[in-house]
Amino acid sequence: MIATAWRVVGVGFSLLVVLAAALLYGVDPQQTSSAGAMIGEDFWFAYEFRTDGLTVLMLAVVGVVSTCVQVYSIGYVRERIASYTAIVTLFTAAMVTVVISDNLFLLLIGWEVMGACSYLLIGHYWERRDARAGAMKAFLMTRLADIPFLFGIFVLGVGYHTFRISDLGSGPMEPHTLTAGTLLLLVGVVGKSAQVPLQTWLPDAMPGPSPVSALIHAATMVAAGVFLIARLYDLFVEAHTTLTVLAVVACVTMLFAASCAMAAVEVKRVLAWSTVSQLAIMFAGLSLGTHDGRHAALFHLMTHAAFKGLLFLCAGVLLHQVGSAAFVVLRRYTRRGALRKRMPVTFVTMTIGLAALAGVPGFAGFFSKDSVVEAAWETARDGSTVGWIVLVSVCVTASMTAFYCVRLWLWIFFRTPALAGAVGAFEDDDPMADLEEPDARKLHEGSWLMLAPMILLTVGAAGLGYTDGVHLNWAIALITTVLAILGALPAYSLWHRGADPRPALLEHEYGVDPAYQRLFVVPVRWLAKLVVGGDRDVIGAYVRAAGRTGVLASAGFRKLQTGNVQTYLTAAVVGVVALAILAGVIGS
Amino acid sequence: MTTALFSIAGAVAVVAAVFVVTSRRIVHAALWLVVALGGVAGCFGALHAEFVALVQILVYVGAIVVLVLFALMLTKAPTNPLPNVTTGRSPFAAVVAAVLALILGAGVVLAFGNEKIRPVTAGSAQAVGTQVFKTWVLPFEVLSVLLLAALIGAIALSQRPSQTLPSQKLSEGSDTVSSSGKED
Amino acid sequence: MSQSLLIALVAIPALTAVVLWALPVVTGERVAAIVGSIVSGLLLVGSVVLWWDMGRLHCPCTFVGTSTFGPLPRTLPGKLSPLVDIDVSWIPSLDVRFHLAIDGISMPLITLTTLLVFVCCVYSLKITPRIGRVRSLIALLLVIETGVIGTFAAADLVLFFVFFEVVLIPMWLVIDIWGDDHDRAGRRRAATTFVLMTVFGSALMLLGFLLIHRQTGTFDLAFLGQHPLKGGHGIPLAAAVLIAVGLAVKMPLWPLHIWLPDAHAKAPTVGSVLLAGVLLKLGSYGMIRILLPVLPDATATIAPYLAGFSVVAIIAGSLACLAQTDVKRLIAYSSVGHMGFIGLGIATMSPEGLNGALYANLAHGIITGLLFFLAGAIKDRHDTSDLRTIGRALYARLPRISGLLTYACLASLGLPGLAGFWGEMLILLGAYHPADWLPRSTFIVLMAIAGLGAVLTAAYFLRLIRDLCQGDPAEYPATAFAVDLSRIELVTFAPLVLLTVVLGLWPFTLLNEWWVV
Amino acid sequence: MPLILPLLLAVVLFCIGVYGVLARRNLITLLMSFELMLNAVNLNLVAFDAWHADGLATGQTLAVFVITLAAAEIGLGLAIVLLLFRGHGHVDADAARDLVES
Repeated sequence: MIATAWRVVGVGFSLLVVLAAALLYGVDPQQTSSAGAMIGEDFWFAYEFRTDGLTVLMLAVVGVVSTCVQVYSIGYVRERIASYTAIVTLFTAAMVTVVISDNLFLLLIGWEVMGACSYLLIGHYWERRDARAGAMKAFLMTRLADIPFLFGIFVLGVGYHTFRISDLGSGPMEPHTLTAGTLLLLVGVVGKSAQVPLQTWLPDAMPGPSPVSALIHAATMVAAGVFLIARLYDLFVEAHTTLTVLAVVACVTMLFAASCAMAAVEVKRVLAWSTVSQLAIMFAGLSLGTHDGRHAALFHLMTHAAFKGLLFLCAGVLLHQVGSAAFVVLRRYTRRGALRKRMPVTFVTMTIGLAALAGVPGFAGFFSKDSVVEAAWETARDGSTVGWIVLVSVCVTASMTAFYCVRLWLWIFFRTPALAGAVGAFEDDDPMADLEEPDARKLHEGSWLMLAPMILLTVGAAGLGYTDGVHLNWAIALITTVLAILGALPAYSLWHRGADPRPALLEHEYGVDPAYQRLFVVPVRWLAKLVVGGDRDVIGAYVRAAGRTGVLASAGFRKLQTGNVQTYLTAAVVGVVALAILAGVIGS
Repeated sequence: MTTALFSIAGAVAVVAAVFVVTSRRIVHAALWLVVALGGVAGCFGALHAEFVALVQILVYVGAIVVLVLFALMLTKAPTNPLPNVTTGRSPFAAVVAAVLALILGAGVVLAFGNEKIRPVTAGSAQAVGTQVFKTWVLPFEVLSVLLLAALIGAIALSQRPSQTLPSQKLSEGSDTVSSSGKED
Repeated sequence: MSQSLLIALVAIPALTAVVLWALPVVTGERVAAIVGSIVSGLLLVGSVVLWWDMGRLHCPCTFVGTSTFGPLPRTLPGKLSPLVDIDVSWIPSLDVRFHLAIDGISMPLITLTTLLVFVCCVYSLKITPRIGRVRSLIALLLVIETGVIGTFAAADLVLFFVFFEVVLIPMWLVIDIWGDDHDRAGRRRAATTFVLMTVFGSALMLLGFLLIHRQTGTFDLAFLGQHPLKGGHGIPLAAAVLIAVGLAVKMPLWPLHIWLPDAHAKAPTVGSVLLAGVLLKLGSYGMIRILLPVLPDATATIAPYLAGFSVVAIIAGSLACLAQTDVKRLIAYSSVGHMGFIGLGIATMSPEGLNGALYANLAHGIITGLLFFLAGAIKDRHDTSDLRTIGRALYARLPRISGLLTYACLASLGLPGLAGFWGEMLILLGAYHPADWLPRSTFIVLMAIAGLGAVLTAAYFLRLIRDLCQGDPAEYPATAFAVDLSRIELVTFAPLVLLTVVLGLWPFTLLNEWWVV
Repeated sequence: MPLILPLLLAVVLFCIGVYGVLARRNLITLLMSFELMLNAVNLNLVAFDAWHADGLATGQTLAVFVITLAAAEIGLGLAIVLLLFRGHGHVDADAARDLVES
């Protein structure tokens, strides 16, 4: 009963968000503020809200995706439904707070409550070890990034004597403080959107339920970083060094994530790395510093939210039916395209999603990625090296994206080749494989509750490209399509030969995670034992020693009591004499 | 004339006192005490405090020293010269006494260096008598009560012959019962 | 009216304690908890009325933007601006006055005290330590309440010291008699270390007070507030150092915190809640009320060192928590970390830092009170507080309690939107922007390290949740008497949970409270 | 007659008494030296009385009181000494160690 109540509240709230987005659509930007408190004599703390075009866009994205996810979850989640739905609703509320807040601290509240909700939701299946570990890593990494984020707020806030976002940038500000502030904010954004230095938590967050991955790790939370930079864009534009840093980080992440996605052995992990890569593309767009770069990034954010959310929901259906999203398990069902035949709707929706992701012309991904490439090309043409770097890396990423999309598509719906090096890999015609051929009959389409949101998102993935007015630069469109084909062909040929050459480096994702484990986690644990030991032995020893000296001293004084009356008398007389002398000395 | 008399008596008293404190034989020490107290009585006489001198001889020499002698007899004090009559600490005690003497002497000399005692007419017991029963009557009464209490205490203490220490009472419970029985 | 209310707040708990002790044992046992709850409930209402009434006198009207006070120099809050004042000569010869006065700083803390004691009494209605003897337990709690409220209201140094000491003996008895009933020797050692170290500290503090008296000739805080002891070196510095060390023992700063984990591990639930929730605040309140206004220049000299030790406390406290296996010891060490934050806040001597310290004081009191209640609940159900023996997958066995534990852990690690965040954030802002006469670069470095400490705090709380609440339920079957949240526990925890949310979402009424200072 | 003479005499007597009390092993000689000290005090009292010579003879009265006090004191002292002797068989101050902390 409580579960249904929470479900109603969840869906209702997300619909409310969509409604708010719709209502605010044409309205001109305005700010409202609640009561507040004055701290010290120049800081005014209050909850301030602001609505403008950017807010409407984000509200729409958040609203739509969260509605789809809430409806989808009704069919998907089976245990602890009430707490699950409550936390997803809280998450949506937090994201809305981030989107509409005009005060840096209110934004920080939404920012970190999102982190906490993602922790709780990733740890939803806390029976499983990887879910527990993934949840903790996600929260700790985002929390680690949020501390510099807080310091960035301090630097900017104290610099401009206000924490109101709309007033930031108004007062005079030394460039190096601005750069320091924006760089610190950048660290927070890199942590939250899983860019290169702090990217290991997103792939490990996949054990969480798929709707959660769709909502949090595809559409909203990770995109909050893009939203923040877009919101404070005029600040970031002034800080050139920060933009160049952003560009470098984005390009490195793009290529790193795309390469890892090419070698991943699990559907959701591929999608996770793909999300990191697509986010990097958005950041690359932002890092160009031009307004149409910002516009392209936001456009890509919107389309990415749609098709990536869709892909995660489809992966959810696969997970639901097959029990695991790893190719090793899927392999047994893909013998004769069983997945394609048994689950046609999922097949169609996933194909459109992958097409949008790969940038097949006509779909949303194609248009948004092109707008980024176009923006990059314009800045590159004006001679900025950043533009060139971004342009080249986006193009390379486009082809890599096409590679892993086609690979994913073929492996799931047509035939998964023998996975070299994967656990229990067996050849195609291995007799053993057929024996325990699971009867594919038990596979069946997800319930309509799960399919309806997927279809809605498919419409989005297909049609969103046209909402931003089709002004296509034919040359760039041609180049990106050619790149996509260049990426897709090797995937097809490899699949056709049944080979799966995965370099160990890519499979272990460049060994970044074990390195972090060795570099940070082990020393901290050792330090912890040192501190506890120190407390017990070093400081504790002093305290115990104080006690023992007391006892020893008393034992020593006891020896003075010899029991002989005359000794006492002598001592008394000596005392009197000494006092007399003292009195005499002091007296004179 | 009185100064000469006084210094003779004083010298006698001091010499006797030294012997009291250092003599090897305890009984001799008691006898030297008699001489010392006699010397002091002489000094009182020199200061015309005849009544006090007489009381001194009467009570001190007569009663107290006799009591001491009785005590010596009861505690079977050896009459032969004892080898170590003073404790290990005696040199230290001597030093302490000497320093005390120096300080007191210095104090007294500084305070009353050149005071003179005017020759006094023959003192009389009458003045002491009036004082005891006029201004000092309360301390006198209290003193009498104290004397009474002290003596009762002394009797009570020495009343129970087998008053053994509590520690020993436990070990030989039976025999105390028998001994006190025998006592009555 | 407010005078009489203040006197009532200080006197009634002690009187009730005496009445309870006077009752014959048989009736006393039954009626003690009820009487305790009623009296502490009345006191809670009384303190809220007093606060509201005090609030009415100088309405903290929230004004927007421009501050009508004009450009204030970065003054030192903590100066006593008494709103309710009782001043009676007590020991004329020592010129010690029975001077009770409360203002914006002490009133919230008094309300926190009455709330926590009321919650403890209600908790003891049903749940009491196995040893029983509820009558004396409730009486001791009420005596502690008198001591604490007296300390918060004292406006005379000696009176502050007296009430400061009154609190010790009852807490010692509570730990010694009602403590962890498995380990008698450990209980005694913990209680004795607690008392001895605190008494050592307060002896130094008294020495500092005497030095102040020698210099100024008066113990009165109101007067000392107006005419502070100038001079950053010499006697004022000696006094400041002595008082700081004395208070640092009570509010455990790093090297002097040894007594806290043992005291908490061995104390009963009710004792831990009060020890952590209220007694630690005496130290920080003392620093704000005595060190800052009375010895401003001397405090400026020792502020960087105080900040240094506080940051070490944050890091050492958090690291120690990572290696703990006992739930209550872990929460005790987390208190060391949080009090480190509050120490840093005070050391910045900036309005933000001090507002942050005061706010963190209250937030820590509520959240750690809730944490200790939960730890106590878990310990009572498993008869041990050792993580390994309690086992994992508590979500499966005790869903509500572990849910609340997760909530409390998130609140305690300073999740924004809950009470813990505002205090720490304002303290870090204060550290970024310390008073003008403090070395700014050192404070920024300390702020960075404190930020790292906040991450470590998050690390050990999540480790606690992972090792206690999560886990495969198949391996850890529910123990026999693992009944989930009982009604009394729900009633006791509810106010704390609600307050954490309210203070987290709406800090402005409270922050306005200290603006007037 | 110079007042200092009796006073000095009293001081000497007193210190000899102190030596006797601190050094002598036998308890009875200890009491005897204690008597010496009391006599020194008496001498002082009488000397000052003579020096004042105000006819009130206060010093002499007090001297008499001291003498009676000495009597009472020696009575008790000897009773205790006898008790010690009965209990332990000796009257040696050094050997009586019952007060020692075990």
